[in-house]
Amino acid sequence: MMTFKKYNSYWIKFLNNKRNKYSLFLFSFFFILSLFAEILSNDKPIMMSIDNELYFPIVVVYTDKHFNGYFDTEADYKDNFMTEKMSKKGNWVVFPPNPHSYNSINLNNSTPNPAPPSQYNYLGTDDRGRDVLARLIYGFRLSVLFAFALTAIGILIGLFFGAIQGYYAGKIDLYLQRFIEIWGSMPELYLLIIFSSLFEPNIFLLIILLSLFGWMGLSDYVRAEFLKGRNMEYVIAARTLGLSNTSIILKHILPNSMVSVITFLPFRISGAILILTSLDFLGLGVPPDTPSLGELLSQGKDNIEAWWLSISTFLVLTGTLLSLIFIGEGIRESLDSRS
Amino acid sequence: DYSIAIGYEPKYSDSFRNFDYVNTKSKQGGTIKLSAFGTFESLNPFLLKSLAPTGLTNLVFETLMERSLDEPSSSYGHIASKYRLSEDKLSVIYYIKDNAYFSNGDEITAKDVEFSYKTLVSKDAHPQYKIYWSDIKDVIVLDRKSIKFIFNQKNPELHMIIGDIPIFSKKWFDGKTFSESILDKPIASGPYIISKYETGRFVEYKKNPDYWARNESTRIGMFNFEKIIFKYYKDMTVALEAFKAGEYDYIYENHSKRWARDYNGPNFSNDTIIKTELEHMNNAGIQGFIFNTRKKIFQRKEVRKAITLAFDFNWSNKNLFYNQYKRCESYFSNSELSGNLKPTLDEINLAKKLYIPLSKVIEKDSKFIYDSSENNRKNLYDAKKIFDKLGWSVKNEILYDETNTKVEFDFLLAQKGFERILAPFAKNLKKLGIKLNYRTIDLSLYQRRVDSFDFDMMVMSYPQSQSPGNELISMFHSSSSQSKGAYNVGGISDQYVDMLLEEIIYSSEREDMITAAKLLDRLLWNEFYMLPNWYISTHRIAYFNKFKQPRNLPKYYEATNYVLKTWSIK
Amino acid sequence: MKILEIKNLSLRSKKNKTLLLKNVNLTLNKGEVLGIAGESGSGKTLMGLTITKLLDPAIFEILSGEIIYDDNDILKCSEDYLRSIRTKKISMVFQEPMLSLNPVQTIKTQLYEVIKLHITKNQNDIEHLSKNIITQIGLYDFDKILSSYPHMLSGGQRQRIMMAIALVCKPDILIADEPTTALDVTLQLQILDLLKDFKIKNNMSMILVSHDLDLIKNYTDRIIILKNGLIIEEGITENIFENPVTDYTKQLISSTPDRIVTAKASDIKILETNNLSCRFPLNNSFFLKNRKYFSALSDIKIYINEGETIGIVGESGSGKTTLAMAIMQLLDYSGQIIFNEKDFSQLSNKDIRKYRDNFQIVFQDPFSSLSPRMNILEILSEGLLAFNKTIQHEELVEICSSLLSEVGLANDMLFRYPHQFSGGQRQRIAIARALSMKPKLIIFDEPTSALDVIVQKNILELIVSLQEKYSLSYCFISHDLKVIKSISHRIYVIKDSRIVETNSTENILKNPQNDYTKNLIKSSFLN
Amino acid sequence: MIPTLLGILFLTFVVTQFVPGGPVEQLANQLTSLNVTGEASSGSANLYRGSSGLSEEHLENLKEFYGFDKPFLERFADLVINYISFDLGDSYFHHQSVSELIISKLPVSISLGLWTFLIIYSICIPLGIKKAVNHGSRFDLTSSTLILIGYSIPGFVLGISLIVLLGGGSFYDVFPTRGLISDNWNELSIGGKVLDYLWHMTLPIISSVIGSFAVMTMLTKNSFIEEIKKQYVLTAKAKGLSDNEILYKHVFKNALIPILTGFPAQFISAFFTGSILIETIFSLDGIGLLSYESILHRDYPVVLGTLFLFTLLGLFAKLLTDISYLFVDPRIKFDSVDDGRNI
Ligand SMILES: Nc1ncnc2c1ncn2[C@@H]1O[C@H](COP(=O)(O)OP(=O)(O)OP(=O)(O)O)[C@@H](O)[C@H]1O
Ligand SMILES: Nc1ncnc2c1ncn2[C@@H]1O[C@H](COP(=O)(O)OP(=O)(O)OP(=O)(O)O)[C@@H](O)[C@H]1O
Ligand SMILES: [Mg+2]
Ligand SMILES: [Mg+2]
Repeated sequence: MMTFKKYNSYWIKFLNNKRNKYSLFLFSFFFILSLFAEILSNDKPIMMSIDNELYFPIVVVYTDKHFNGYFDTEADYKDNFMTEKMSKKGNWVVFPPNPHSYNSINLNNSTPNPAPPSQYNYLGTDDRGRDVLARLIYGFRLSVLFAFALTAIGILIGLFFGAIQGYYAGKIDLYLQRFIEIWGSMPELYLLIIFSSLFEPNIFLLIILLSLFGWMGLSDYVRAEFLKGRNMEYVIAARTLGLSNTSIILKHILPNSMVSVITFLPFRISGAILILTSLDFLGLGVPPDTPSLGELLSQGKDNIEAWWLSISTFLVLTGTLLSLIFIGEGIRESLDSRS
Repeated sequence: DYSIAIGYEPKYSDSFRNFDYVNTKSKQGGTIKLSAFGTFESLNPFLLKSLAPTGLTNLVFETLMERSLDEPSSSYGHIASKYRLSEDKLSVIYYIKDNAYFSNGDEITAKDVEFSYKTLVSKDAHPQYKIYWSDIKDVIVLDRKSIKFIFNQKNPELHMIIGDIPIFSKKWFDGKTFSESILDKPIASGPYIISKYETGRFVEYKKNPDYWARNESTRIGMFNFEKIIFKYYKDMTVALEAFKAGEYDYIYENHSKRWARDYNGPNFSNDTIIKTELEHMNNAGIQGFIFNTRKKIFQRKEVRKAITLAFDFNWSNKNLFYNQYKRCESYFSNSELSGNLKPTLDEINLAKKLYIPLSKVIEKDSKFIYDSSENNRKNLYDAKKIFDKLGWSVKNEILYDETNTKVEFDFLLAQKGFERILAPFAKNLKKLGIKLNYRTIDLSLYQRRVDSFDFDMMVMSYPQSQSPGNELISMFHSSSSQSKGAYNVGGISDQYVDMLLEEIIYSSEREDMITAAKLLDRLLWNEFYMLPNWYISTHRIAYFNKFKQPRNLPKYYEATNYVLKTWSIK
Repeated sequence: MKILEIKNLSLRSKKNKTLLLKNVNLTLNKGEVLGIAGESGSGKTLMGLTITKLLDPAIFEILSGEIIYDDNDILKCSEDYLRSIRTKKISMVFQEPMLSLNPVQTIKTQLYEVIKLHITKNQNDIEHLSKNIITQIGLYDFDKILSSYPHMLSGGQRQRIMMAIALVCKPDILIADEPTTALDVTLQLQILDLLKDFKIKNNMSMILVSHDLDLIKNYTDRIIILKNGLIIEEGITENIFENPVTDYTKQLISSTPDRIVTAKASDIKILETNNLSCRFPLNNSFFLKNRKYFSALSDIKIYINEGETIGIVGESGSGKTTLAMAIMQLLDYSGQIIFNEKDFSQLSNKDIRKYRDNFQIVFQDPFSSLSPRMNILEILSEGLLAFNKTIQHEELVEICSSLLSEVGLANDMLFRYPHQFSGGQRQRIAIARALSMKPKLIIFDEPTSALDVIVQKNILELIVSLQEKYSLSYCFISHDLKVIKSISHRIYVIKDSRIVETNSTENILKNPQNDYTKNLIKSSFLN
Repeated sequence: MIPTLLGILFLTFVVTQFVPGGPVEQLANQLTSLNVTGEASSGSANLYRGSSGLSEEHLENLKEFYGFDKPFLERFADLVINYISFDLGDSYFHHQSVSELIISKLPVSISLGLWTFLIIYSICIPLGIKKAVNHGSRFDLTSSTLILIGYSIPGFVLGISLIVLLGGGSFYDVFPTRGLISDNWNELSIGGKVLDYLWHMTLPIISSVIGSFAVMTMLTKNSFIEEIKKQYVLTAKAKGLSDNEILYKHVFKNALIPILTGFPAQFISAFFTGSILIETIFSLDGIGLLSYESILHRDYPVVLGTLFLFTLLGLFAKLLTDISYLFVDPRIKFDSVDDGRNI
């Protein structure tokens, strides 16, 4: 009850600020939207009628043979074979608003790829003919989820180590610090290469591996704030109340040491979005099909003149980052009892 | 003899005045600036652990013989006045011209040749030389001006290869060991000397005023620029921008997208920069996706064919390559060695002679190359029919073979640029129910997996020369199909191929060699060892409009080399 | 001649719109000392802050009013102008000296800064001036004080530093908010004499906010009495003391602490210290070897019996707080501290934690001992939860609100945060927190310094009744001998880090042995 | 410190042993040129490749060449002994010792690092403070947006756009596209040299700095916001100090700790690791690129050497930060909570 009331008041305080409200709204709007990517952007029609029969390709798999084709695999609805069928008299088809999926290649493009925005590909195509808008939508979803997971883990570990080091100090700090130095100097790339040669890379493995190193910068900040915070008189007062070290850390020092954590939060998220790419070329990244914002950026890098790649990704990234920063500021402010 | 030509009469007589592809009246002097990629850190191009500046080997170091650019495989005496191949073809003696001098004024002697050779095969030098010349057993200085090379075994090309040994002076190192001489300017016999340089930034070559070979027939009309400067860049895009900004004069492009999209701007439209393609007749060999026939799934030719059908080159060429490429239709693309569709009479005769079953000497199965209509649907249908015949079938979007194992394979990739090419291929394969996994991996990892044949499919390129020789063994011979480090990564092992290889290598007449090559091409092709890729028969170059180019193009050449050798200032 | 005039000042908090000052009118004449007394939480501090326009406009809004100084309305003045008069013309001594000093700068920096800003940039002059003022306020160890950081000073020392900073520019007006709460009586006299001096020599006017009615009576010319943000009485000091009009004032004037302690202590020792010594490193060096030390406690031997209250009195800076902290096991010390027959000096921090519910402390500086991001409910319930995880939330709320009302605070304050209280209110929260644990021993370090007499009396009564009920033991550190007298059984006198005298309360008061004690008692009961 | 360094060496060494594919493969690849580097083969004029590619014997020779024939511990012992005598070994692929290599790349790294470092700190801190004071204002909002745009502009896009725009290729010819100094550097006067140097540094520094503002500025801003509400600020105000004096003299030191903490990482990244892209784009040869490339090429001695250097400097920087904590905040102690009753 008490906690609920408390959080409720934080929430109200948070929403009181217009900027917070809009940022949160925009971000969640796009994020939730992206959760429905399959309906928004897909190369399969939502519904169609061929020769007086209704089909729902988006949920049901119809083989090519089903439409009198040759193949036992799913029909390609963007193939000339199917387009002809669909455009026959009496037949109709409803495509999603953006009729491309993240890995569908536009085979009938008249301009070589990467192709600039056109009526077929609203934001153009990437260097292998995939629709940029579709990749943005799917990529945003994946990247954000990935980044959230990675950030959350990183921050938790960072907080944990930083808090222990800063609060207990002395020998614990000394040894942990040494450990971190050694750990941090490990050639991360090599480790990743080793793992990628042992396991088939996938996103969970990536999260685990990256988390092994992702917390290190942060723990220094937390440590510093704890070193400072643990000498405050209210901490001493808490000790006289017989509070255990853990509750002192959690209840007294932590809330007053969140400056750096909250500052870094949005940046860590965006960093995590980008990190996916930097591993691609080592063969550790996710499969090349996987839509991620990072992949789009690196496409942008390889195709500098294809401005629609860089610019659209950049806009999405900036938007995400800005709203995250504002949300972060909002959280900080609403948690700050003094304002 | 004065000239070498392998299997045919040399084009130029012993007393020729100049090569046809030079302009004897070209203007001397002027400067040409070029770009180079990456960095350099030493002035010794022969070391393993060093990066030497671009152009160094060609501009500063001379060889015994000079290759002719408009013949398939000919050399003419340059430092050497003549050579004599022994009767048993197991040794060769080179005689050195009297007027050949190093840049420091010393005369070039047989000792220098010996020294150059021995240094290059020593531990200090890059191991590539040792490998390259592994058929040379020994070298003996006969007298001041003649030197004898002794071979391990008969090798029809080797005496010509020896003609390519770069010659330099012992004084270059000035008492140091070879590997210590990193930043000493080389003392060699070439037309240029290094005049200025700054590691990693630029290198400037200046014409040697006392160049000994100025009036040799192998040099008339060549090396006309007074100064040649290479500037270093680390990023291609930036280098191109710099070119457009006029920071240097000439650029060679090897990327279709850049060529099509990035070569524009004010300087192009007003003809300050000329963008052109130079025709050439270099043997393009074959590039393709090679099947690892050691793997169960690729052991059958039909399967290889079906998968080959799934690749839609025409789409790729149009949508990815701006129609700049031609499809490889042969293992010797763009050359006279390439087999025609139908076998020739000579080929049939050769087959008979070698007891190659005539059922193999048939039309090259390459219809799929020309027709990929309806988004390749026809070809895919053909592929499906092949699978049907094999009893392979699709369940839940996945193709299973007759033993009910999933059909999927991995593509080993070290170059990110190929991902875009594989994406539509994967999509097509998916229609057949085959899953193609591809992912770029780190180069070392890649090499390790290639070495242990741990891959299903990969990109492979077999470049070929105008007169292929020994190297073919390593590429296609059954003996190399299991040896690590050889080029036969697909595991080709076919007794008829082996026979034809021997035929090619040891034929003494070029005509015979060509016939054997054509037949080899036919056999290899019809086995679908590779999914053929593409090649380009021109050099894409752009340059500032201030250079003059000789009237006649050579036939077989590399663009930059050609430009430096024969072009001049307007 | 008027020097400052406040007209119709009304102030409210932006958030919950409660009126904190209501239509305040006030004039201050040149050379006059105006006393402000009143209930704790009545708005005295806020009024002081408004005068120099230091209130955070994000939290408070001024509804109406003018503050006229030098013919200008301060509330409408530019920041530039305000900057030029702050401290130079109108200077302030804040109520909470610990928080008011910059924790990471030495006293020297902070003192020199004002001098540089307002008086002179000449280094010699600066040194001279500061030496003067520092000795005038009774700090003689000049170099040590100047090179100290605020946390290295005792409460009284900090308070005097604040005073020094406020006085060094010889301002026209001094607003002193409880300036002597942490000072013993002799020092108090010294400081007040100093202020008188300033008043006479520089014709300085002064607003003196205090709960100490003796002080108000003896040192002010006029007083106003504030209650709930409203001036309820105003007039010449003598008049008011002789003829108070409102009930509240009457009550205020008449309430003098009587001796209220009645229970007899048992003779079971609950706490005993032997050879207790304590020292502080003077420079915070990274390398342990180079540290220099200052000895704050030497050879202390005290004991407390069950159900007994001991009073500790002594000079400011003599080590009282240090002693309290050592007993609380919050400092490194040497010697023995035996609590309830357990030798604490032998126990690890972890073991001691198990006994923490048995002994509690009320810190001298309540504000900084309250976590800024916890509301009062959390603060009060924390200790309870530490030893009893099973308490239900409703029960906690109940316990905490009854605690609050016992110390005279409304229980709608449960969800407020520490910075939203007045000094006296925070002090009472700290007391409530200590009481919440029902410990066997409580150490009070100046627990009543910010409380008005009425509240103070209530609190003392509360404490005593608890003692009677549960036979608690108290250690009471205070400068206020009246308070000590009213509740303690025995008294220890500390001077210069040693116990100089100890005896039962009556004996000491009647028959002091030590010179310092004699002096103290003499000046304490002037009237 | 020494055990740490040993630990780092050992760990890295072990890791490098386990990485599949080492320098031998790199060289083998170079020798056989198996991987296709361009899009399409354009054919080459001359071709002859000895008899059979790279034989197993050759491979063994290569292994010996790199010393991989010796047992693991022996190699590690050699390494440690060399390091003790300040010999960082020789690169596998460059014809220089590791220390020579590092030294030769220093000018670029120092140039880039120093400027980046200075500019970042000298802009971020005042900006962050200003934003803290005007929190929520339009200034705060726009500057946040701007620095975040800067942060999210990919470095390569910015660098290359700058080159395209100002490098002279397509639009304006204002700045050079590569290098630290002009080719005619030696002929310039002192003033000319300085100008030439600055002229060359402008674009690289802009590109490397733009993205780094955001984090530092936000950190400064947030720590200031945290401090600005404390009571000592009120005292300072009551003293009659101006806002700037309050912020820079009083609040600054209190808010400094998080800013200081970022120092070692910022330092290392500005000087060494952070500039790989910039170095590539502007054709500069710095340590960042060196260490990155050596990792990719499996040039283990260089990997170890650069890592060692980074770590050593990092350790020093960290130690300095720790010491400076004590100067910044006198209340900080490094004593353990559990010994004694202190803290
Ligand atoms: N930030 C705040 N928000 C809301 N109310 C506040 C805030 N600060 C102070 N108050 C309230 O304003 C009233 C007046 O506070 P003020 O500090 O002026 O009291 P005071 O007269 O100085 O009392 P004391 O003698 O206890 O110091 C108190 O009731 C307090 O609770
Ligand atoms: N952390 C510290 N470092 C150095 N000296 C300190 C430290 N804390 C306190 N001191 C010194 O120890 C002495 C005793 O301080 P303590 O706080 O115990 O005094 P006190 O008796 O409580 O005085 P007051 O009545 O003024 O509060 C003082 O002179 C003070 O300067
Ligand atoms: Mg007050
Ligand atoms: Mg005290």
